[in-house]
Amino acid sequence: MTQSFRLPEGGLIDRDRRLGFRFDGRDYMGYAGDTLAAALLANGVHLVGRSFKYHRTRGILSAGAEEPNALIQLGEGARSEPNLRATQIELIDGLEARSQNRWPSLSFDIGAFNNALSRVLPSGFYYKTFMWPASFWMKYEYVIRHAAGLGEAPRGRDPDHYDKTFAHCDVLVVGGGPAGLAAALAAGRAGARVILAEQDSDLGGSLLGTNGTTIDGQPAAQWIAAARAELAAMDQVTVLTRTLAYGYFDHNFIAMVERVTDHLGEKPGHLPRQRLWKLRAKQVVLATGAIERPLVFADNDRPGIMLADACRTYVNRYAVRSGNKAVVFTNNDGGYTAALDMAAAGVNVRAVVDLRANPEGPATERAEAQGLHIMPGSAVVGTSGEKRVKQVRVGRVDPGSGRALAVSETLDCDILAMSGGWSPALHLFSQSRGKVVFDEALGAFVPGDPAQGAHSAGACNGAFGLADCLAQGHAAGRDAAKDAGCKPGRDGARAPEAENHGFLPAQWAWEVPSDKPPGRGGKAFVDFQNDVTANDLRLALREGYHSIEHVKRYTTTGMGTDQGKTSNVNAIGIVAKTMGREIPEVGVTTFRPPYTPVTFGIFAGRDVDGLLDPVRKTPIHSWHEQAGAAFEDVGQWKRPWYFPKPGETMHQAVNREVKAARDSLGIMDATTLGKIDIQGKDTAEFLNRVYTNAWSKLAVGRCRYGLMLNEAGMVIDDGVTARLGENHYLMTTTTGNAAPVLAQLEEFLQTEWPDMEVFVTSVTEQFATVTIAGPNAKPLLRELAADLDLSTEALPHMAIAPGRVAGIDARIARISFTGEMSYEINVPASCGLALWHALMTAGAKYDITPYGTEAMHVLRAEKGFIIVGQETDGSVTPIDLGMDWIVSKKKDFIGKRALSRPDMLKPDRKQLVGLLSENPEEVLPEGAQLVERVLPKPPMPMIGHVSSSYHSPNLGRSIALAMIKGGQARMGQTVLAPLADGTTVTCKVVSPVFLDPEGTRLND
Amino acid sequence: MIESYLRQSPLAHLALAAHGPGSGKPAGVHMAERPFPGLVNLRGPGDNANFHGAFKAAAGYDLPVEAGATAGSANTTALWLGPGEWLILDARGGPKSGPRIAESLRAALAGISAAVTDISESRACIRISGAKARAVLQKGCPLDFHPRHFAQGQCAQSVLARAAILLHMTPDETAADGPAFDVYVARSFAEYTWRWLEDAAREFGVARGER
Amino acid sequence: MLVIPCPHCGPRGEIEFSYGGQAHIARPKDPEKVSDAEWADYVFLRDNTKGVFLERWCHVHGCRRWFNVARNTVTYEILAAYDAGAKPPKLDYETQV
Amino acid sequence: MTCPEKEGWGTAFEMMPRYSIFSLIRNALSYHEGWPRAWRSPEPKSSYDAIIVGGGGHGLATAYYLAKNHGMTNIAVVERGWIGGGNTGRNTTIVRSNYLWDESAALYEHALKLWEGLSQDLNFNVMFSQRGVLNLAHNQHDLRELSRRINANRLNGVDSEFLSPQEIKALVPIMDLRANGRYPVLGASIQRRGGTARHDAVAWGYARAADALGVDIIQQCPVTGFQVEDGQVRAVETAKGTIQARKVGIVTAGHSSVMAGMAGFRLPVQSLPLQALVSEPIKPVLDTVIMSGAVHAYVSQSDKGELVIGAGVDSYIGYGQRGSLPVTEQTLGAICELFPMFRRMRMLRQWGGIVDVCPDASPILSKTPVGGMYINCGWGTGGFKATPGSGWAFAHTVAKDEPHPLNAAFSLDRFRTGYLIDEHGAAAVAH
Ligand SMILES: Cc1cc2nc3c(=O)[nH]c(=O)nc-3n(C[C@H](O)[C@H](O)[C@H](O)COP(=O)(O)OP(=O)(O)OC[C@H]3O[C@@H](n4cnc5c(N)ncnc54)[C@H](O)[C@@H]3O)c2cc1C
Ligand SMILES: NC(=O)c1ccc[n+]([C@@H]2O[C@H](COP(=O)([O-])OP(=O)(O)OC[C@H]3O[C@@H](n4cnc5c(N)ncnc54)[C@H](O)[C@@H]3O)[C@@H](O)[C@H]2O)c1
Ligand SMILES: Cc1cc2nc3c(=O)[nH]c(=O)nc-3n(C[C@H](O)[C@H](O)[C@H](O)COP(=O)(O)O)c2cc1C
Ligand SMILES: [Zn+2]
Repeated sequence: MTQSFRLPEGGLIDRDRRLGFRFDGRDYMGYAGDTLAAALLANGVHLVGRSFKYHRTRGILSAGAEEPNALIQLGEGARSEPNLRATQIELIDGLEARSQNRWPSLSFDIGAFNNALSRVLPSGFYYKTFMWPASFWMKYEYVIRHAAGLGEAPRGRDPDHYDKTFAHCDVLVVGGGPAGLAAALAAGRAGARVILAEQDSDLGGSLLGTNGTTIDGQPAAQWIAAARAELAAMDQVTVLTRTLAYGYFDHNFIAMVERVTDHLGEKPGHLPRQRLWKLRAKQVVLATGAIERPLVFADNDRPGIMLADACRTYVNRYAVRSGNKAVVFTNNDGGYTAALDMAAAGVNVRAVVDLRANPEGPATERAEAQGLHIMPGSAVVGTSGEKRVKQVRVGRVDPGSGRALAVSETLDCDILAMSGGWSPALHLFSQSRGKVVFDEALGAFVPGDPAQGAHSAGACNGAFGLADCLAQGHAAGRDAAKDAGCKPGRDGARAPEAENHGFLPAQWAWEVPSDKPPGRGGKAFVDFQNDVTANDLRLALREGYHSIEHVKRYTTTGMGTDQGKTSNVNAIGIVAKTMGREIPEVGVTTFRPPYTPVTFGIFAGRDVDGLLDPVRKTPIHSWHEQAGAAFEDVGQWKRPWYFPKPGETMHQAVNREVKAARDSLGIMDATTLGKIDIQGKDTAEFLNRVYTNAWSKLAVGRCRYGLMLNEAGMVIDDGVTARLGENHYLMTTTTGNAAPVLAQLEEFLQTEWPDMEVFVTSVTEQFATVTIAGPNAKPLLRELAADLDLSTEALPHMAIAPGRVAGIDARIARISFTGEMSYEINVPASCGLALWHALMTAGAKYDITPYGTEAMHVLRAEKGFIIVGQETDGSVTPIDLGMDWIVSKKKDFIGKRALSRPDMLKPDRKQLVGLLSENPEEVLPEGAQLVERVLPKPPMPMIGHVSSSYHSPNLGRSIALAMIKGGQARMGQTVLAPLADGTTVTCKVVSPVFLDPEGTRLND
Repeated sequence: MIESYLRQSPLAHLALAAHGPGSGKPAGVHMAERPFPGLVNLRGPGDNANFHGAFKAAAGYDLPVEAGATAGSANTTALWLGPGEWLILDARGGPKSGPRIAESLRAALAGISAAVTDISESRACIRISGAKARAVLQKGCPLDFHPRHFAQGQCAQSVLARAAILLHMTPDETAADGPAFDVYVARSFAEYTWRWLEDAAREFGVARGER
Repeated sequence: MLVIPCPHCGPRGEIEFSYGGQAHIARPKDPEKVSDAEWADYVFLRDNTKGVFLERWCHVHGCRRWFNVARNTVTYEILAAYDAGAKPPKLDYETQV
Repeated sequence: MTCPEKEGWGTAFEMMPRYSIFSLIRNALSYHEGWPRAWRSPEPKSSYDAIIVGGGGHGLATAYYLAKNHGMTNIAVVERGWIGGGNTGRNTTIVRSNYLWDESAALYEHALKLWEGLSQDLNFNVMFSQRGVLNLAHNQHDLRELSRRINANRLNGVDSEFLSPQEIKALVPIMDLRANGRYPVLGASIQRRGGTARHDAVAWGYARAADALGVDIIQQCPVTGFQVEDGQVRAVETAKGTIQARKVGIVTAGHSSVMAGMAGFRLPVQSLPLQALVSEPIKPVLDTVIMSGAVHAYVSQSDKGELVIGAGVDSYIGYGQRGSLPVTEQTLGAICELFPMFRRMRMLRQWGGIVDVCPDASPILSKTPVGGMYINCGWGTGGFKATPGSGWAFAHTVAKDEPHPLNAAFSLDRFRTGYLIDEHGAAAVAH
């Protein structure tokens, strides 16, 4: 199709680069520099979408970020993306675009039936119905859900990647229009580190949409080019185009998103698609411009009804006529500029309908001089045309009643350009907690005092004349640099000069006078995307939803993907008028990030897939991998869970590992256990305070088990601590708690007991730790540590000694978490793999068997040893665990006081016991709940739960540990475990120590 | 018995052979593991002259006391980690260097309430250098790497993506084609950190091996 | 992300720190002497001030020191940072919230 | 359109006509000009039998059940801003009752039963959608905890099932169960009766129903102090003057400590920022609620089509009603990992609430040291689902001056005695 609405010359497009694209299955052409919206308009396409609720036909309203209507589904499959604004999609060759929220097609949409029903579907109708019969709601909901939503989610894993970065600067300038450019120049010349962020593909802002503007005597385009060049030459200045500052957070922290490759036809693989900038700015200059407002009148939503300034931008920037015959409808002087530029581009401007009884202002005068047909004191009271506006009806406004009188004229047209005034884009300012104030003359909210280091300049600050914008931008840039600590430069002294034209005078009417009573005739839309009409707002007020926040939520005004950029102020105005209040009394709804929607992917950045979260590996990890270990996640660590041999099930592997450790020799990588080096003369006393038991008498070379509580008396960690020297200890913690325990020790030392001479240092990663367990542990060690005296006299149970194992400097501790004779060998981490190899080689004769965490769990459960986090859950005291023996009565320790609170002494607290199921083959599920009696139906009072449960190959039956109310008094009794599958397991309460209660296996 | 070739540096298993950035263009970033540095954690009374005196007597230089400052001799460098905490670093390292430094410091500080802990084995050291080194670190680390804020010889502890790091901008390398940073990270995070940095550097072109 | 002024390292990003709740809560000297209610207060009860609040932070990914901060819990502005154990600076606690 | 002032907005008391499809059609004929106010906006009387401070869901429900179940109709709800503007209006609307501890399960299950008939009871469609809630397990520890909770739920009469990865895949085809090995999905619990509800409608529905029973709902009226004599509450001081009250129920969520401070007692509660966000609306892709405590990500799709996503709390006290960026990064990182196709979705809006968190992550519904004063707080990150049950039990507490058995365990006293209901410790997530 030809670009029949493309002007033969002009615009900022690159006519040498023709680009083909497809919309709803049809092929079109455009130029580089076009947005999709511009290219569609160039091809005469106005109907591009359907509204959210009534599925009304919708066209292109704006030329920028504020677009509520022209929402497009871009791309296919996994790269498909819904709800993109056609006004911001940069055209690339081969672009695939679809309209959305219609079925089967855009021009014939079944959903449009809603429009016929719209009388019974006012705001909030769903709160009032679908309640009968009660059981039908889920069916109604199904229909509602499928009617709602706009575009479609992409299908499949996103093939693109994203990036993020921190950044710092002295001055961030948001917006690359005249105000922002002037600010960046001034700040840059003052020597500040400047970042200029502009969401558009190019600098210039609204200047790009003008014609004949001059700055400092040069055409605007030249001035922009010079500014761009000067900024590029300053190495302290970074200009980021295609970069949206989307959120302004605390302490001048600004989040921005840069579109790196979206606009490229070929996407280089090494570049991310988009990048999140997490920027800390000392000062921020907001130069974000302003957004034109539509006018609210009957049937103001048809394709072809556009913002006046957008029509102007399409002409000047994209060399596109939006139509052939235009009517302009305005309430301010600014609307005439659009009329003039359109006329100059060959559009037949049928009339300028002006709400003002006495149109005046410089642009108005020029239009008069040009002989445009002006209809003062008039209003558009209705339109017609299904897929494109065809006619507008104009009525005269009766100054007395404020009502429009009967239609005075009906005008044919294919474009209705409207201007209802301007709203400064103060979204970021408000996000920064700055208060906004209402400016009566401008009929708009403007920034009040900033709450952070922010300066507003230009149109977003209520300055609409170009000279004012430049002056404010210049001053803001200079002041921001100064506030950021930079010395003012000499050559930055002067602001660029230009002429000043605003859009005033204007006459505010939040809803255009109509010739019909409210609610009759066509729908007067306020929020185009969500189909909210002026009448919906009145309905909400009538029903008692008086707060503007209630109005918003009841009608959904401003809640669409555009967040009400074009509609919010009109809505507030209508609410104020209806309630007879002043606009400031009504107030604004809260501005929230993002300014325009931002991709989820940027928040993940490159922290996806393998880089999602660190995978911590021990120095022996590669061996485990080669051995085919199955791994278990413990915190960020990967720990071998079990080592299946070919063809083995998990159950078989674990049984084999468990048996090996009891019968001959098992070997385990225990490197992940937390290790804390503690030095200083007060260490023993310190341990007294952090552990429940006493530490003063521990001899050098000996180890002791300890329990740690929180101040609520609950068990939080356990482990063995060794005394290495007079004032030197090595504490071990559970794998998961290594970091929190270290942090807590450090906290107590710094804040509670600063006078203690104790130093704690993490050495978890300094050592590789290998445990060998079983009757052949000692023979193996004897072989590899010939110099070491392993006799029980020299190295008894719970002792530690330095030595060399396989030629490696080591610390050898004889401690046991399995109940077997076992040694924990600590060597420098870099030697861990070598040690492992040496042990495996020398241990072959004992059929040395690597075992994983699962076998370790079985081994310790056979002995009734607890695992913190499995038997405990933050509500368990040492007494509950039957570990009174480790709780000192004499000294104070963290958590001690809590143990004497009334509820800690109750006999029905849950206590640790062993459980044997009646059927020895039956392994209770972990997490099974226990009852005394099974009732026919719930609720059934529960007395506890199974915390650990395994098949014990050594006992040849199942065993379990459980926490049961008053458990210690229930020894020998029967309890029942009703399972989810309806069966019940009968079990006997027994001691939690199933194997070798005397501990003879620990001895030679 | 244990031969030093059996020692595994934290990144040894990745078999990081030197290679260029590919596609013929110059690498924006160079990355290399620096294996076996000697690292000793020193804690002591930062406000005690005896302590400082004893250190100086042993090391031949004063402990730095400003945030992020470093000081050193030909043999070792002291990095300020916090009030009363330093890292004594022998970048050339070697398997015994950590224990050796620790031993001599312990001897020198006998009788002073201080703690000396060899942590050489517990950290990996990744050197990242080149014109884009700053940009790569900036992706994951909230510090400001502008030369005005992070100068040669300076050190800082911070985070890089989801790992805790100690950064040292090495003073010895001349910034012919960009600055050089040593990134110290817990051994078990080494592979993650390496892969993360390599991925971050991809858009600039990465060469493995030092310049 | 807040900027927390570490008294030792200078201003750093929030993600380098961990939060420690209200400052100036001392552990009872002799826990056995306090009542259950007083113990519960010590363990569980903290001010939850709307306005200027004295709180603890630890520079975990920096110098690892605990210190105190006076922060407005509504605006999140930080008015002061000072060493653990030191007395809070004189501040206008009535600042508007 | 007539001028509302002349109509005397907020003064007249009129009969509440029932909402139904018929009333909708009837009103359509008169251009919807005949709808009455959903609730009045009266000036406060000089005295009430009871004043409920806080017009969130819990406060409004309390007032409704006080009137409905206990015949107390000379009561008022006093709200600082607009009703439902606190956490009620800013939560991710997940409703479930599959809590671990007996006390919690009983209270939340009572709430769930009330949810099941709430639209009809209130004659206001709260769009309670029983689409099922999944809690994911990512490691062996999670699985063990899940199993413990499922078993406890079933014995407490709370529906709860285990889903294998295959069953999850069938229910939520767009989820990546491998999640690249870091957070593999090893199983899930599902409560099929759980789901979501339309948050605003809950506040409005209770307000309308309470108003119809004579309750005065007074908005834009911050409470600034209490008059307490001889340990007994006498009056409430507000921006609209002092109002006498025989009883006062405080239901102010994030501001509970501030209220308690005015009344002269303290609470073991911290007010933390909790954030949520929504995507742009899309056609249905997710038919259940997905929760992962391990990665702090919660997602469902609203009836309007947007993905509603909840995050974790910021660690520090904050009354700012906004969350910080690092938390958003963490949450959306997790969501993108579980749902790789969502990487291309876009965030439309993010916001925050102020959640009142107890040390044991369980609420307080209790008498206070002040006679005639009662407190309902500590719901933290998960109280929306409890709204009907909370109001129901709290109304009992206020009316009878003693807790109902359902909330007896949730006393202020538990911190002294040690009888905590530790949903934190039990690793149960609380959304
Ligand atoms: C982001 C987020 C997500 C959540 N997600 C879930 C979820 O998925 N599921 C779930 O069950 N829960 C969730 N919650 C928690 C849930 O929202 C709350 O627990 C619940 O809504 C609390 O209701 P409420 O009525 O007690 O409090 P609110 O709704 O906060 O009401 C308290 C009211 O007290 C008023 N008030 C305060 N001070 C005064 C004063 N001085 N005078 C008068 N009035 C005053 C406030 O203005 C407010 O309206 C979430 C919370 C947040 C913030
Ligand atoms: N008819 C009138 O009277 C009228 C009305 C409005 C504007 N104007 C003219 O418009 C100009 C205003 O200049 P200005 O510089 O203040 O505004 P501008 O509109 O020229 O520039 C603002 C720039 O900020 C960018 N921006 C906005 N939000 C952003 C964000 N969050 N992140 C990144 N970029 C963002 C926009 O894309 C735009 O380029 C003047 O020339 C003025 O005369 C005139
Ligand atoms: C479940 C839920 C869904 C929401 N959906 C939308 C939405 O579709 N569009 C929108 O703009 N805001 C949506 N919001 C957010 C509200 O606009 C608003 O941000 C939130 O209620 C907090 O209020 P505040 O931002 O005014 O402080 C939603 C909020 C909730 C709780
Ligand atoms: Zn610090």
